Amino acid sequence: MSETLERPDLKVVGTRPIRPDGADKVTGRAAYGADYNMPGQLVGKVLRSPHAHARIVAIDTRKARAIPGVKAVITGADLPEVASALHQGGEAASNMRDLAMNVMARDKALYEGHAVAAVAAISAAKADEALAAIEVTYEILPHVIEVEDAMRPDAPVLHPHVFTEGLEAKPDKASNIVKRSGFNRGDVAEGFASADVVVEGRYTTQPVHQGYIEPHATVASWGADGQCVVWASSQGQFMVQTYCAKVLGLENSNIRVIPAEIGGGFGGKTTVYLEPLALALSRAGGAPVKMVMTRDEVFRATGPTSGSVMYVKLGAKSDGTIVAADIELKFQAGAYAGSPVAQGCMTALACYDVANFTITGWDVVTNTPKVAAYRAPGAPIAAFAVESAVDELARKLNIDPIAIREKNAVVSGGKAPYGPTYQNIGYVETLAALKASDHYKIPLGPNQGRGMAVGFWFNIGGLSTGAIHVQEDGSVVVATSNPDIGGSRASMAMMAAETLGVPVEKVRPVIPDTASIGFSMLTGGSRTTYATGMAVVQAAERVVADLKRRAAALWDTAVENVEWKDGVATCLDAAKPDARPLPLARLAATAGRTGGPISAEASINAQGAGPGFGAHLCDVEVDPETGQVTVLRYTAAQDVGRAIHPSYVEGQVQGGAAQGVGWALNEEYVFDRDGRMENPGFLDYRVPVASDLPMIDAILVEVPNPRHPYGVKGVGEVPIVPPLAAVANAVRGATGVRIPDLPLSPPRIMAAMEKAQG
Amino acid sequence: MAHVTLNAECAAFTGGATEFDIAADSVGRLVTELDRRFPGLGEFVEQRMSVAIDGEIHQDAWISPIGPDSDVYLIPRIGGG
Amino acid sequence: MSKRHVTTVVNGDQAEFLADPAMTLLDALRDELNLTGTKEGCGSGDCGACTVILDGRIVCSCLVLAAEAEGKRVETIEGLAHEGLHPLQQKFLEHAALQCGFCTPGLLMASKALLDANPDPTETEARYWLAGNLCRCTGYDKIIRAVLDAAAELRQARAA
Amino acid sequence: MPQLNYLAPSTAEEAVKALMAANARPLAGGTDLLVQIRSGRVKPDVIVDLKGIAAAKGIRGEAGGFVIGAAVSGAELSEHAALVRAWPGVVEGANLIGSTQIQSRATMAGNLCNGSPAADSVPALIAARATVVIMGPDGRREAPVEAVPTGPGATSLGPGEFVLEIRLPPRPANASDAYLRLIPRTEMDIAVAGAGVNIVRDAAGVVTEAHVALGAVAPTALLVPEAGAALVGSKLDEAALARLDAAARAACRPISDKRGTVEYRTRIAGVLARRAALIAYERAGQSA
Repeated sequence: MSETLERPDLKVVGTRPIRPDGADKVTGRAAYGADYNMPGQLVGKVLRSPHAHARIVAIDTRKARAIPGVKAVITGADLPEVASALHQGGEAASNMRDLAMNVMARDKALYEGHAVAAVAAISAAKADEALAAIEVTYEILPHVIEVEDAMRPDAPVLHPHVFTEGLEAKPDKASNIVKRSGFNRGDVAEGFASADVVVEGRYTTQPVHQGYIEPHATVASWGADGQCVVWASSQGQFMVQTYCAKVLGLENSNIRVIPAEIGGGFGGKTTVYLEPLALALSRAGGAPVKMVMTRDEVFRATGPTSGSVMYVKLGAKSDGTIVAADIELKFQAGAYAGSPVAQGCMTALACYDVANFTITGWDVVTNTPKVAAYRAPGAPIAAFAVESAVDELARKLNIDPIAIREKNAVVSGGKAPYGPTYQNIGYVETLAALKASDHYKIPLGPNQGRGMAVGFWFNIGGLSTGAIHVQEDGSVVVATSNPDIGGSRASMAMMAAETLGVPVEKVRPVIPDTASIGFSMLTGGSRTTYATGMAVVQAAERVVADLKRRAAALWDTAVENVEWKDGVATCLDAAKPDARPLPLARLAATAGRTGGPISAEASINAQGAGPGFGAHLCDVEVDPETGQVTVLRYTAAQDVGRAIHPSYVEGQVQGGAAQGVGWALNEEYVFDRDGRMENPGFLDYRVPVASDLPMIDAILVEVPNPRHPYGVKGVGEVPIVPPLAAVANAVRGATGVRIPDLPLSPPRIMAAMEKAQG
Repeated sequence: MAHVTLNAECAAFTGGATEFDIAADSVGRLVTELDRRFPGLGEFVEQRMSVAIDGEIHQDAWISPIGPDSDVYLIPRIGGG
Repeated sequence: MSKRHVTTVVNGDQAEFLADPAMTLLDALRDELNLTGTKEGCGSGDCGACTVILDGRIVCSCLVLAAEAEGKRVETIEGLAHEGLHPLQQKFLEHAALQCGFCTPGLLMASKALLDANPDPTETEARYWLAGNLCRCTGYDKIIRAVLDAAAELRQARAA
Repeated sequence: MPQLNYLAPSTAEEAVKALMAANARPLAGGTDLLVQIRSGRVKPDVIVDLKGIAAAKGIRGEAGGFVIGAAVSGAELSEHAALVRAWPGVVEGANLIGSTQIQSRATMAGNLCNGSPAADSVPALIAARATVVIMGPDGRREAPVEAVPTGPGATSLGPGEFVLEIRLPPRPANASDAYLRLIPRTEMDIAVAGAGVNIVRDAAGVVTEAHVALGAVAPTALLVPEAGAALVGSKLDEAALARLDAAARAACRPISDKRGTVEYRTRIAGVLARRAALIAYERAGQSA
């Protein structure tokens, strides 16, 4: 477990208080997206394309409009034309025109489930009746789903205006290949020539969904005066505001977005699907509109992450030094451009100090739902291929898998493959922690295997606002504009309390709507505790400076003579022996006499977010007669900088590992011949259940990031990067067969074992 | 003079060159100088790139300072899940 | 089709409502009785977020017709705490056994039924009993620890 | 949910009348029916809840065997000690259907009449040589369990007919059964393949009677006489098990779908049949 290094003075950071919003969540009072209603609201529903690729020739809504009780019917024609421009609303820049067309199709339906019309009615039954009465004339087109099929010159082209970027010669023929990216270092040919051993492999993964248990839900009201209110479950209320404004051509200040509790996101709720439609329906229907997705819609119509085909070639010396790497990543983007292949390229070798490499990434549109972010987007996919290949190297050279990672490990001061030098990283420390773990010493039984893999994520900072409001009695409210998915309210209250020197129970965190606090980028990119925490600490520091100024005024002494410690101002002025200490409550009660209410808000662009590293160990047993995999033990070590609330940091590590295990063993989108998803439900889209997993031992390694007042590094995304390969390498150990294709389902393992036995 | 390395995507604007020494004490001034030398590169960097200064990644970094002999890298913007 | 009058006992109190024959118990609880603590995650009995206790047995309330609840006792998350939190609710908080909290109401009701039926479950027994309650945030580790810890506390309280 | 009416008759005759009158479906646990109504796969106008009919409730011993009401849930089966002792395979087949929540509602009769080839409770019932009592416009009739399902989602029940109870035959000494299935996860999945084995052995441990039924490897669950015959006269030595494995695989006519391939289902059917046979044989040795 973790202990607080070098900061024995910390009283709150590093402890495990009960989260301040916990009571509502365990008593059922917390209000999520579907738990909110507005007076007079209508029920909104979406008509979705049954075809994977079709031109929309005509949509006749007359019958639907005529049904009594149906108040609004809209199609793409009712939404404004949006210019093609990049916007930094989510995190990676996204194209607003594509976003608008993904919210509601215009001339073409590009995946089964693509929204083509929407209705609002006085009841769900009337809304269903309206959907059934809409007549859409489709011209069905050939579709393409598998990424290499989509790259072929004769593949059906989704977008006639897409010409591949990043090629030497500018192509003259439209293609599904949106862009080539990548970078290289040194002389790859020379590197391979000098290698004693070379491994080469083709690896594939399937689209997988974030799998949050709460379906998307919203209630939206378009006021008669054009002022809108949106209640939405999302990873960022300001993101919802901005995207609704862009899609509908409104001003941000006319859209007030109230953040509902969010029932899981993992990157999948960093964009909008329903909110712009609910607003447009509300305007047309003259009443608020509530929309809730079915689970079927969540799978068919909201972004999974990319399916991929990857080629990895590694060359190494006999002592294990990797001297050359040639990596090619082909990722599905779904209906519109923008897969995370660039991040896949940048993270593929991020744990390795390799002199010669070339990494190429292809972003390819396919007739599948537009890809959305999924926890360290792109990194788990690339790591599955690279970490499997490194495992093959280790086996060929008969070197311990941890040792070969140590041999090639990046260290602080070393250069990252994507360019800059690393600072204050804790990578080799995670390897050491894994080697020292009890798990690593447990002997394996028959049909059992142990797999190991490592992972990296950048972690980002970005724009955040934090505000501290001292109440009249000296209790404190800390307001931030980041939705709390995994317990961030607790860490905000803890950082505020630590800085103010008051008990954490005295600090109440709140998450106001977009009209009640300064802007923040959304909760994602493992940034919230880092960047929003930094803003909270700065706001708290301004309050402390203000409190010292006020105490000095009350004692009539210079502010330098005031010491603030443990929530009390004490006077150091020898000339004022009778100056009694002034606790926060006293200063709050006399705030009027010393200048007014005690409040501070800090809005920053937090720079210097430190990258995170993780090393995972997984033991499995494989039934030789059926190919079923049982996960016996799982240990995950991760550099977390400094854990503010260790329980929730462990929770991120355990949750990420569990998602990775599901991704490795059972999760995948299955499409039929017509490009329709065959398993849009939790029965046949198999996320791990409680009995599938052992306890997951999270080892928190703390190498503090000096750029944060309490040494914080992002922790949320690293833990999903190693598990795909950790499980795959364990299955390799248990069966003696390398299976380079996910998921490792029993039929696939059985077929591979049979083929190996000849 | 800060040592600046562009990534492959920027090289399309510079005719392939990726390494420069540029006297600029802030990201804003660096971007302005790059745009002066290679028209269009400035906006491209602003929209698509993050700036790593001595190992630290800055996003939307116009006012971030650059040291006299800083090591500067332009890398694709990083999103998260 | 005319609506059907349904009389039940919810969390110990008499509750009457008019239900369309096709309405599920889940929709009745949320839309007719405004008890929104029970959640819908899938509508097909595969996620457990809608778990309530019907005449002593946990069920997916999305797969029970409201009409079938006539004359039956329904226990939902809103009724779990009596003069302070139930030990399970307290242990879920102490162990940080929830992150987003959307699966928590269903998991708490399933855990209560587990401990009523088996006061001293093993880790494996708890994991198989709770296999019908999906959680995507926690990886289940802290949930199982919280359930076993609450079981121990309840056993001590009974022994005292 | 579409427009629908709900009836809760208190006698079998009333239920038959209700089922005859309109496009109606019987409801016991509802864990399949309500999912199919919500997804639009079936569109009944009337739902006839059987849980009000006394004869459809409860488990009773009769002439050495058991009579299980159609409305008895999997949870109730597992709480009936005498039934569990006599038919552990039948009970574990029913108890593998879905989660604990589903177990509180799902019934064997519902599982049978849903007509899924992968129904978990059906192979063990067939191996047990169970029969069903069917009520209908022409009164009461009894049929072997395997006569009910006729293909994916289809049964041989006529208009107005429904299953009132399931009957398990008397058990001789040294008899027991077992059910195993293959699913990718450890819970919550539909069987990729399933095998139910019922064995009677003599005092010396020689198998005198054996029945084997397979699930998810044909349009309906299959009784495989050759597989049972492969065990008779043996003490489940390797040769007998190899014959069982081969006979099971030979009977398979599976499809490839999102849950499994033809090759995989066929191979696994043999593996599960062998393993289930060993468990049933072991249990038969212990049963008084």
